[in-house]
Amino acid sequence: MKKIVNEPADVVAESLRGMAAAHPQLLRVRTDPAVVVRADAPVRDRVAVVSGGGSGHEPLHAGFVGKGMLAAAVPGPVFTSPTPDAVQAAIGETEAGAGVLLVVKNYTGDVLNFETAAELAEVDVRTVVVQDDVAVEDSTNTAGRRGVGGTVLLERIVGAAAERGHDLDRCHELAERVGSRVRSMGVALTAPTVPHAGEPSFDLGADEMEIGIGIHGEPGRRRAPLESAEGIVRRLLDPVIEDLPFDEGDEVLLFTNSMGATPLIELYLAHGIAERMLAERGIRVRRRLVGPYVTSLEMQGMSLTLLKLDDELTELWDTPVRTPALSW
Amino acid sequence: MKKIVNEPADVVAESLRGMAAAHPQLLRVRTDPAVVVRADAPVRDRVAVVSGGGSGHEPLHAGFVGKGMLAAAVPGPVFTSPTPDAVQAAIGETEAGAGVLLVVKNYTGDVLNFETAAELAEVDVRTVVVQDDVAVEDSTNTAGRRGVGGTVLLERIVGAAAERGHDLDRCHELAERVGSRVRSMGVALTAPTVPHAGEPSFDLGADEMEIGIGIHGEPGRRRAPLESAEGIVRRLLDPVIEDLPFDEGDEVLLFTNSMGATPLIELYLAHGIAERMLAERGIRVRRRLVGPYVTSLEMQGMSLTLLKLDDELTELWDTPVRTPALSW
Amino acid sequence: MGGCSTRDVIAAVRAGSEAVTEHRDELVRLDREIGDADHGENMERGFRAAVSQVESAPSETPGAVLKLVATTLISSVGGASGPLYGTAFLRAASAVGDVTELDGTAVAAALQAGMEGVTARGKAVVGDKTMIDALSPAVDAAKSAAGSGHGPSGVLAAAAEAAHTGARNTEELVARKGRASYLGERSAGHVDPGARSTALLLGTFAETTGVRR
Amino acid sequence: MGGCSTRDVIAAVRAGSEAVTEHRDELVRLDREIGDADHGENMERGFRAAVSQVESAPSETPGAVLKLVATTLISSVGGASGPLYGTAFLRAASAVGDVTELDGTAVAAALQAGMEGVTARGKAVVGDKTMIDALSPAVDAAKSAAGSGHGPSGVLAAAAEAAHTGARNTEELVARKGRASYLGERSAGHVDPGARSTALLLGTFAETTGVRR
Ligand SMILES: Nc1ncnc2c1ncn2[C@@H]1O[C@H](COP(=O)(O)OP(=O)(O)O)[C@@H](O)[C@H]1O
Ligand SMILES: Nc1ncnc2c1ncn2[C@@H]1O[C@H](COP(=O)(O)OP(=O)(O)O)[C@@H](O)[C@H]1O
Ligand SMILES: [Mg+2]
Ligand SMILES: [Mg+2]
Ligand SMILES: [Mg+2]
Ligand SMILES: [Mg+2]
Repeated sequence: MKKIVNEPADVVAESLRGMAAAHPQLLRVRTDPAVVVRADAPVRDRVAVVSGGGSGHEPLHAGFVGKGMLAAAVPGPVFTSPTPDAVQAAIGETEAGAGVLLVVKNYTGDVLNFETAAELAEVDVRTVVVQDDVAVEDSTNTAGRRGVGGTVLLERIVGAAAERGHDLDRCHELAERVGSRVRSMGVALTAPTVPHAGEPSFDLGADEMEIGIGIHGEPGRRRAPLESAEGIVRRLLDPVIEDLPFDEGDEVLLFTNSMGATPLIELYLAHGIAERMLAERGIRVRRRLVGPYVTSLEMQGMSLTLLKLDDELTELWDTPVRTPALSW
Repeated sequence: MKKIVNEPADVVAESLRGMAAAHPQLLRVRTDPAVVVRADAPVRDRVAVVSGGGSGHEPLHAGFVGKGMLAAAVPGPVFTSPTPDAVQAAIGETEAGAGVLLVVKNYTGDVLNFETAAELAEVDVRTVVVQDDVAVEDSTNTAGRRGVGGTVLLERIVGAAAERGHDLDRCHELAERVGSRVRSMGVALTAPTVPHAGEPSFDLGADEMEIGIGIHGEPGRRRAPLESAEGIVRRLLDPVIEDLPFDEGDEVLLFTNSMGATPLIELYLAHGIAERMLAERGIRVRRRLVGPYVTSLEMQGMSLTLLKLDDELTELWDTPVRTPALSW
Repeated sequence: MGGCSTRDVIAAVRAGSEAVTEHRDELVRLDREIGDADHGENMERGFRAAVSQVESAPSETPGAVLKLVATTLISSVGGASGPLYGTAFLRAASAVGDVTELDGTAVAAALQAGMEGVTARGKAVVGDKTMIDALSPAVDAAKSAAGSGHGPSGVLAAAAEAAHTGARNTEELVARKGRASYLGERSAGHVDPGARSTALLLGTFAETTGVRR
Repeated sequence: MGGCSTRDVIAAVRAGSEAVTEHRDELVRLDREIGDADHGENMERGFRAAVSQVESAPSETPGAVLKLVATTLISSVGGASGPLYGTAFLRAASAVGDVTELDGTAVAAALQAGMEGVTARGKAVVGDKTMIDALSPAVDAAKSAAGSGHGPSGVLAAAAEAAHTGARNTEELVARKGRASYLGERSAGHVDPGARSTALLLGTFAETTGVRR
């Protein structure tokens, strides 16, 4: 296992210590349970947008804590959702009279643990469950669609609304709106290695790729021969477009995401292809995000996410944000 | 070869196309020769800070084009320095009456090609050669120390000075000052694969690491058994500290850099260790940068860079910057 | 054939912890095949924490031990299995009340309550390829053993045997709940890690209780 | 034994391009071992561009061809080898002036000027494990062949043979210039890619000129 770590069991705690050291102006870190909180939390009369989930997807979520985005993030062990008391601690650190919006990616573990925390909370808590992964085709005979890349877009936009002072109802409505208009799909070229497991989560041949992967090193929906960038982008983009569907004339945000080890040179290349394919269909890309934002440790691969914009979403997207990973 | 590419020969051009599409507000891209230029270039009466080098180190340099940093970047083929006419084109696009400062990493190819461009230029051009890599121990019997992580810090600080309106003399003096106070060292856990070569640049056993690597998939100074994060950080930090040397009481910027595929969770972990080791020596970390900023395609590994700050450098570091990869 | 005391329950928890530690890699491997490779790690972390809680704060009744295990699992496991096992132990604790010794019927009732807790939280039914596929036959077997007059050790032995068969039979199933469900048809051909850990725990509980008799 | 015409020089450039394309992978492999795995790619790109320039804009003299090759290499190769080979061809072009045919002495003088150009830019000396280790013995051999009255083909054949030996002998050297120097002692045991490409080009030039005679 090729990793820069000490004891596998300490990876998350040690990493959070480094994060706290790196960003003293932006955030503080509580340990036991582990919670990453905005430096200036609680922010009076502002809805606290709180998210979390297993670690290993960095910068998601802790890298999005700060002005204009998350009030707190709750990092669980690698690929394992955090426990309810950690979520409760995050609520306690950030609630400031306007309630809490929990952003939960749709995995059984995340849903159950956040649900328990919400039940136990004594403040006004609302939950949005992100489920943007179109790779999960049959969502009635499964745990439902996973929450993947769309999570970042939702956190940014709802975080902007909270920063602006919108109330919990309005933030929740916006979150549901973003959730209903965002779709994603991902591909892996290599498997990640979970530190405590010590070996790759699945085996891929030298000329194979895994299509429709999640972000936890789960194997994907199917395996296929590795293709050119053109082929790969088309395999991700077509199902995303057709699912909502996104139509000619729609204005969208295009998010081209690296799963970790796919370098920027390849990611921009893929992004350029996606822009061209969308233009060919008359879908108008108005905003874009390109980079490693929702990752799966050192997995090579990428995902594409489309969000159908409206004026309010676009305007909120553009408002200032100041976090370790997103800043403008 | 596991990459998201079409024809290997087209990687750089296609990637730049995607980059142009991704950041229309920040930059524009010229092709043939390839040059990435600030959207608002030329900026009248401002020194144009121009850098470049082989591609494959993204976001270096094109990701640092924008307000408060580079006026232009000149991306060569993968791991191959650009030609003089490309550098000349960048000078032509950005020179605006106050001269041009070329930031060149110390590799024979970069030095020779930028040198030729500078000789042919008809405007006031000054050059700084970055050579911060302490892994090159014997710089008289080699091509001299390589330019690595320190390049980003120099580009930021000198870019800030140029943005502020400092003249070419002052910008050049600042560049030399940063160059004289910055030191770096890197390690690789895996080798990168150059698209046109199709196989890894060197072979590393499952339990080996390569210490003192550059950023081009060159093998390092020596091979050693893989160690814990503690051990790795110490092997990078000690020679960096002892080289300048950095002393008790010094104020520094600590830059913990991923070589590409080392994920943030590991990088922050390593950063935390470096902060602790510096504190133990009484060296005061005043600013930090953590992330994949000077990479080597999909290489796993990291580098540590220390810059000895003074008030002016710190203040310039903090001024606003707005580029694809660095923004505050 | 006596009842199951507080000490017995504590011993069972300790033995359960040792068992999941011993089978940690097996559970990780099962979870790597159709999940995210953490089930062994999760269970080990949870049961270690449970043992240390149970040993540091003396509980007076079997129910109190089960409740402490429940809250510790909930606050230390995470993932899907944390809330599910946690809820199972919580409901089992409620079911046994504050008696100081459990007889066979009480053990069967505790198992049944536990299973209902898992179902309430996770909404899985038999055949969805989850821990329910081990737990449900275990409850049936436990109830019939208790009905024929078996004590705790006999009830747990029957439950464990049924759970083992149930777990083994998950191999052919296509998952419809949890992370394995994303694999669709590809989830068939692998034993469900949660069903396996359920069988493992019940087997260990049966053994410990059997030895203590 | 005639002189070397403009047509001959063009043919040599074309053959050189074919040779580097054919040996592209070998040069990449050599450069992967002690450099950054691009020398074959760089040379192929440069010489293809040179051929297309030379074929599209008719040059009148050998010197004009060499100059066009020089500027094309400079503006299309990049890396260390681009400016170095570019300067070599530029100096060679100056050395031959505007004669329409090169004799053996002119060829030797061109090689010598080329080498001086590489030295002026790259500051390498013999033994530094660079293209100089092929070029320097080649120049010596060329001068002595020209001195004994050989024409272009004989001069180039002598130069090529010496360059091959020189390139082969770089294997044992520790690099002190270029990217390979970072490897220190580890650079020994590998042939320098630039020395190899120099020998390859000279060998090809000698062959083409020999055939045309
Ligand atoms: N909805 C559910 N109902 C019952 N059991 C479930 C459900 N979802 C998952 N499980 C069980 O949880 C196990 C996985 O646990 P674990 O790996 O610890 O958590 P996670 O899936 O979050 O990584 C599965 O093997 C399955 O037995
Ligand atoms: N200073 C120098 N003087 C002469 N030749 C040099 C010098 N530096 C490098 N070279 C030659 O250049 C070759 C490498 O060329 P290439 O791989 O194309 O460029 P780069 O090293 O920039 O990747 C080396 O093998 C060596 O022969
Ligand atoms: Mg998990
Ligand atoms: Mg090169
Ligand atoms: Mg799991
Ligand atoms: Mg090279």
